Amino acid sequence: MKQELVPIHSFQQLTPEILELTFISDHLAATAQPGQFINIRVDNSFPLLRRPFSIFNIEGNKVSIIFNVIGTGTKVLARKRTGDTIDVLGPCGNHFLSFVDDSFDTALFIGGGIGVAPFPFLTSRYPAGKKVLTYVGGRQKDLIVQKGLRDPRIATDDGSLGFSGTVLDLIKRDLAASPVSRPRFFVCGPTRMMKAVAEYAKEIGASCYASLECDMACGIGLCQGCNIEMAAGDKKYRLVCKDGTIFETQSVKLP
Amino acid sequence: MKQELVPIHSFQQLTPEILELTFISDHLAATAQPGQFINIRVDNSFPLLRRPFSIFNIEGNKVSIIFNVIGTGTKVLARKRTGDTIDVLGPCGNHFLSFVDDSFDTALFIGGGIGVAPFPFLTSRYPAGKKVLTYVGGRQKDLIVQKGLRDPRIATDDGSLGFSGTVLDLIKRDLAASPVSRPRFFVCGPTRMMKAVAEYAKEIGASCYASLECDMACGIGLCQGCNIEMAAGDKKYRLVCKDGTIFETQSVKLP
Amino acid sequence: MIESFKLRDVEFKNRVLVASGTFGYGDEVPDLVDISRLGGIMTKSLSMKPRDGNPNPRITETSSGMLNSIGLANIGVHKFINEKLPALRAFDTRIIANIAASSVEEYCAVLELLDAESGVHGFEINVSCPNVKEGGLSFGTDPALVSRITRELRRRTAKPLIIKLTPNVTHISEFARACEAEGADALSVINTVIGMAVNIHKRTPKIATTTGGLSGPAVKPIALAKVYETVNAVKIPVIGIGGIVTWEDAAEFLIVGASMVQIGTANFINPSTGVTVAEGLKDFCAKNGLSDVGALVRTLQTNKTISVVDSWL
Amino acid sequence: MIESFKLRDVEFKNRVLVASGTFGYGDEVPDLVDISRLGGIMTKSLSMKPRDGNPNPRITETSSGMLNSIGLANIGVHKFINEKLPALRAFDTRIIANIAASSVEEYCAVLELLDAESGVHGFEINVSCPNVKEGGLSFGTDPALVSRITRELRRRTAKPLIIKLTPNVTHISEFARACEAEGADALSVINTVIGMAVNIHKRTPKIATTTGGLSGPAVKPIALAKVYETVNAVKIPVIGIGGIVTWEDAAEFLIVGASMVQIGTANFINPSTGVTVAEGLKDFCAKNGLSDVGALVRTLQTNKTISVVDSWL
Ligand SMILES: Cc1cc2nc3c(=O)[nH]c(=O)nc-3n(C[C@H](O)[C@H](O)[C@H](O)COP(=O)(O)OP(=O)(O)OC[C@H]3O[C@@H](n4cnc5c(N)ncnc54)[C@H](O)[C@@H]3O)c2cc1C
Ligand SMILES: Cc1cc2nc3c(=O)[nH]c(=O)nc-3n(C[C@H](O)[C@H](O)[C@H](O)COP(=O)(O)OP(=O)(O)OC[C@H]3O[C@@H](n4cnc5c(N)ncnc54)[C@H](O)[C@@H]3O)c2cc1C
Ligand SMILES: Cc1cc2nc3c(=O)[nH]c(=O)nc-3n(C[C@H](O)[C@H](O)[C@H](O)COP(=O)(O)O)c2cc1C
Ligand SMILES: Cc1cc2nc3c(=O)[nH]c(=O)nc-3n(C[C@H](O)[C@H](O)[C@H](O)COP(=O)(O)O)c2cc1C
Ligand code: FES
Ligand code: FES
Repeated sequence: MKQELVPIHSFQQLTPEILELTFISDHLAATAQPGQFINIRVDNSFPLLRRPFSIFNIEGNKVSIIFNVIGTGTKVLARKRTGDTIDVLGPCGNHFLSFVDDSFDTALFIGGGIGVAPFPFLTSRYPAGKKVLTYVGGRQKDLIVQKGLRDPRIATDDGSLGFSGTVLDLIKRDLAASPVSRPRFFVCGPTRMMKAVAEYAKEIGASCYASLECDMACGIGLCQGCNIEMAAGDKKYRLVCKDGTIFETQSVKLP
Repeated sequence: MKQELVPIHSFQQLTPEILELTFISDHLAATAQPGQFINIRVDNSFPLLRRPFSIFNIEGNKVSIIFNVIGTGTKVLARKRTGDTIDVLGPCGNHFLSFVDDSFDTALFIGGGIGVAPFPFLTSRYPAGKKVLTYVGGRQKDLIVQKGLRDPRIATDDGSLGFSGTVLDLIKRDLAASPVSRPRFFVCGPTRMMKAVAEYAKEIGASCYASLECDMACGIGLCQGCNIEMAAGDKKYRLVCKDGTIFETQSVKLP
Repeated sequence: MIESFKLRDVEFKNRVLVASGTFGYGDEVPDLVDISRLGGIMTKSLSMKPRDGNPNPRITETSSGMLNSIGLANIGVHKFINEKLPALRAFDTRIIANIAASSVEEYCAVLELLDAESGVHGFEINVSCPNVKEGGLSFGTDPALVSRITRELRRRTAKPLIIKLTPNVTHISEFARACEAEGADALSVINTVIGMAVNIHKRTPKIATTTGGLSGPAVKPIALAKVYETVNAVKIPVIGIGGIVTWEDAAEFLIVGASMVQIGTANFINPSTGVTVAEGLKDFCAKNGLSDVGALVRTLQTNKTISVVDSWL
Repeated sequence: MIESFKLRDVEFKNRVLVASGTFGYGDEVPDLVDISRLGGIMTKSLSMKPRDGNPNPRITETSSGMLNSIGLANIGVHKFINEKLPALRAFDTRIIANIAASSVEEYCAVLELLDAESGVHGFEINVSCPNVKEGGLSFGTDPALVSRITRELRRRTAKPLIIKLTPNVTHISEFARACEAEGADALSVINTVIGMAVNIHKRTPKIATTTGGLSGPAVKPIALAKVYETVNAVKIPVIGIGGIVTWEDAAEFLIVGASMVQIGTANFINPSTGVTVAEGLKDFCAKNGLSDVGALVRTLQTNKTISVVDSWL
């Protein structure tokens, strides 16, 4: 883990709502794993705290994130220019590949809205031999990112792109039509969606790993601010930033 | 006086240190007078307070200010782009022309550093018949703005441009060499320089009007935060933003 | 949409007022603000005699806030009545006279003068003033004195009497209860928080009086906590103040339990903040199916399962 | 350039420490921070038994600040001694154990356990904890209790004993004097300021415990004023805390009179803030011809002609 000032390489508008920001970091390129995040100080004094972003992809020494402008931090970030530097701390958190083993056959990557962010990087590093189905859901088509994904199946609430309905409805339909052997779900998105997917996984006896989000002050285990309640075990809480962000969904009480 | 969102027309680098920002405002073009200032909210939330800037010039409906990046507010301002809007409140304060009358013959416009800001606008609106001598001083040549001034005589502390020494030394030399009849000094710049000019004016029996600067919370008389102590009279304090910014220097206690 | 709120028989057309000391006497900004769209104006604090106020510098900016030590510069109650009030009477809003004084007697005398005037719709009492007889300690930090001031003023007016509390005390609820017991109609919470800033190059305080009053968004969390403590201590209405810039900020105060709010520092940035906040609250209520802005008041849902003892910071 | 400062016989290599609860136990960040360049580390508050801490959400950002209610989550003093201290002993800096407790007895017991350990160079006592026997009111708001805690702990240790005061009181000087009288070696000023924030869409507090502790640049002016009040009340050294992000911020505290400073919230943004602040102070002193950073301490020039009575806010 390192804190560095990195130069912005480029911006790309992936959808009318979603922007990809690419910067140069040898350190992250060499060390980061899919599912990890970086913590960005978007500006010197305002807003105060860093903002966490999933690593969207890494190609060579080019590292990218995606975001939509929803508040102060993302607004400042969107106003940066190529050549500006940003203050990046990372890589932070655990990663998806540590949950990839022989106990399952088919991975389902499920991204909801901006929660699709970690999957392109995961796709590029995923063991070649293992089967993957990729699902992306969102309220409408401007929130659907497909870049870097392999054959994504798409669902939108308003039907403006792909299947009309929730991404879970789409998954259920697909799995009913063509069952997969020993699936494991990897999900990132709004809490409600992750909860629904986790429940469904439990129903069908599949394991499910979710990348959780919460407000973070430090992102590196210093503040104890990002606790998540455990479903069982000796520890009542764990830290999303350090023990996660990825948790087996039955081990935690999703908020 | 009005609060408006105005579009930025252009930026121009006047010196390596000093930037001119031009925006469009019919309101200011129609109402502002030389020596007045505008109060700019450089961004939605940070810094908190508006920042006051002298009106540098007005051509048609194009209004401009000049500034150097010295802190948070000017840093944000310098990062704006053509087409962005800024939140401007003005025109504020009194103006130079109200102190132009028959009681003097020759005006000396004296600008120190960025304090040269009000003089181009004053130059463009100054009664054609009256004589003017323009002086500009600064630490070094990158802080000297000449745009919009008529035959400025220049002094730099380090001699990198024009006369080597303070602007007051230059004025003294010039006036000794070729005395002017019934001068009046109009000065804007660092307090120390304004004090020195005021003292000299007093010595030679000339009147002196200085545009003062101080921290302002509102710029329009609401906060009472910008008081200046009077030298005499029934009122102990007056407000720089409303009763000034221009004061006859013997009427106030310069800080 | 019902926006109004009543204190005694005085109806405020909406729940957004402008705070004392941040809007002059109300006559400074008419061309920038449509004053008839404000719930009311709290005047600059008035004392018996005019006050010059403190030396400069009086203000300095801090992170998301500002410090001030204006020193209650004001024209005095007589000049206010003679020169300002006639114009204010013409405004279609409520004028609440804010009173500052250096003795209980002065509070009473100023209030009596103003109570006789039409166009003064009520009083807000600034108790964050030095008690000259007691060596300059603030009235507002002594519950017995705040009690006494409230009692004496209550006897002298039938108009709404609002006590403005200082946050610079251990338990603001103690002061709130004292005011309620003596018949105050409402409480304004909060005045500024004591703060300080230093110019490290000159090694001097950034404001002439060394310490000053902190206001602006920086203090909003503090103000909300003080309002929360106050509304849980008394039944009389509380007027929330501190760092309000947007209607969302104002909604926080209403949800916590404030019946009205005041805009202070934000007036320096946008003098029409009060108007946009009132509009914003109205729209928010409309979107949420509420027919009265008052329906927001004290709707905070707290986690009752967390006891005080558990809630170590 | 002399950077060091001594409390009792314990020398801190410079005047910049990291604040309790913002740097873990000191073992979390070694690859990001050169700990040997810090004056010292105040550990996360330790209690006798491990504490899970409060439910989530525990933190929220505010304007130039943050609210937290971690609930003093900690591994307990035994685990600290067994699992953390061995690693900490290897660090080339001072380790000050911060203690939190829910009874005077617990404070004493935790201190006694730690006092016996090498590698614990001193104590900082967090009195902003609920007194369970007295219904959960904070120890830190009762001068008699703060006195008693100091007295009892002083009897039990010869190591530096620092009492960390809460700003949520009317007169912090009263508490400072009580600690000095009972033999405290220094005072840490300030802990967090009580604050609150509301999610207006859910109408819930933004942190689970409703109110929490405000920290960060927003509170710096408040902290400076509290340090100013404290240094004018006692002769023992004061450690300034609150909103320090840059060396300039730290210089403000030293100039006002703090002998050392602590970095809290800023560690979350840049874990190496302490190192850069210490460097910055050193350079600033060098540029100003000072050969000891301590030469900055209490060099504030105030305007003596402004009396308290004149300085109405
Ligand atoms: C581990 C982790 C990874 C993340 N990865 C990404 C990513 O790849 N791309 C991305 O765009 N964001 C990501 N986020 C969220 C991101 O960090 C920011 O919180 C978010 O973009 C808002 O920042 P802001 O300053 O613009 O908004 P703020 O000003 O902080 O918030 C503005 C408003 O938006 C709402 N809001 C804030 N955060 C969220 C949120 N996370 N979800 C929904 N509403 C919110 C709040 O209600 C708030 O009122 C991630 C968060 C975590 C914890
Ligand atoms: C009536 C009036 C007219 C003005 N006209 C102009 C103008 O035409 N062009 C222009 O550039 N500025 C002008 N100023 C000053 C301007 O408003 C800003 O205060 C200044 O540019 C700093 O803003 P900032 O946010 O960048 O710096 P801040 O972040 O506020 O300050 C950064 C640091 O700079 C120093 N500083 C702040 N303000 C000043 C100052 N005025 N002089 C010297 N040092 C300072 C402070 O010590 C501070 O530590 C005017 C001020 C007034 C009152
Ligand atoms: C410059 C200034 C002057 C003030 N003057 C007064 C005053 O005269 N009387 C008073 O009761 N409060 C006064 N206040 C306090 C405000 O009314 C308000 O309580 C405080 O600023 C907090 O609100 P805010 O954060 O919205 O500004 C003043 C505040 C400021 C910033
Ligand atoms: C997340 C967080 C946790 C904290 N935990 C403790 C603690 O355990 N014990 C303590 O004495 N102070 C604790 N504090 C208070 C800090 O040590 C410090 O006094 C306060 O945050 C003010 O400094 P700052 O503005 O630099 O953060 C905590 C502060 C924060 C923000
Ligand atoms: S965000 Fe600070 S510990 Fe996780
Ligand atoms: S700046 Fe507010 S009155 Fe002058």
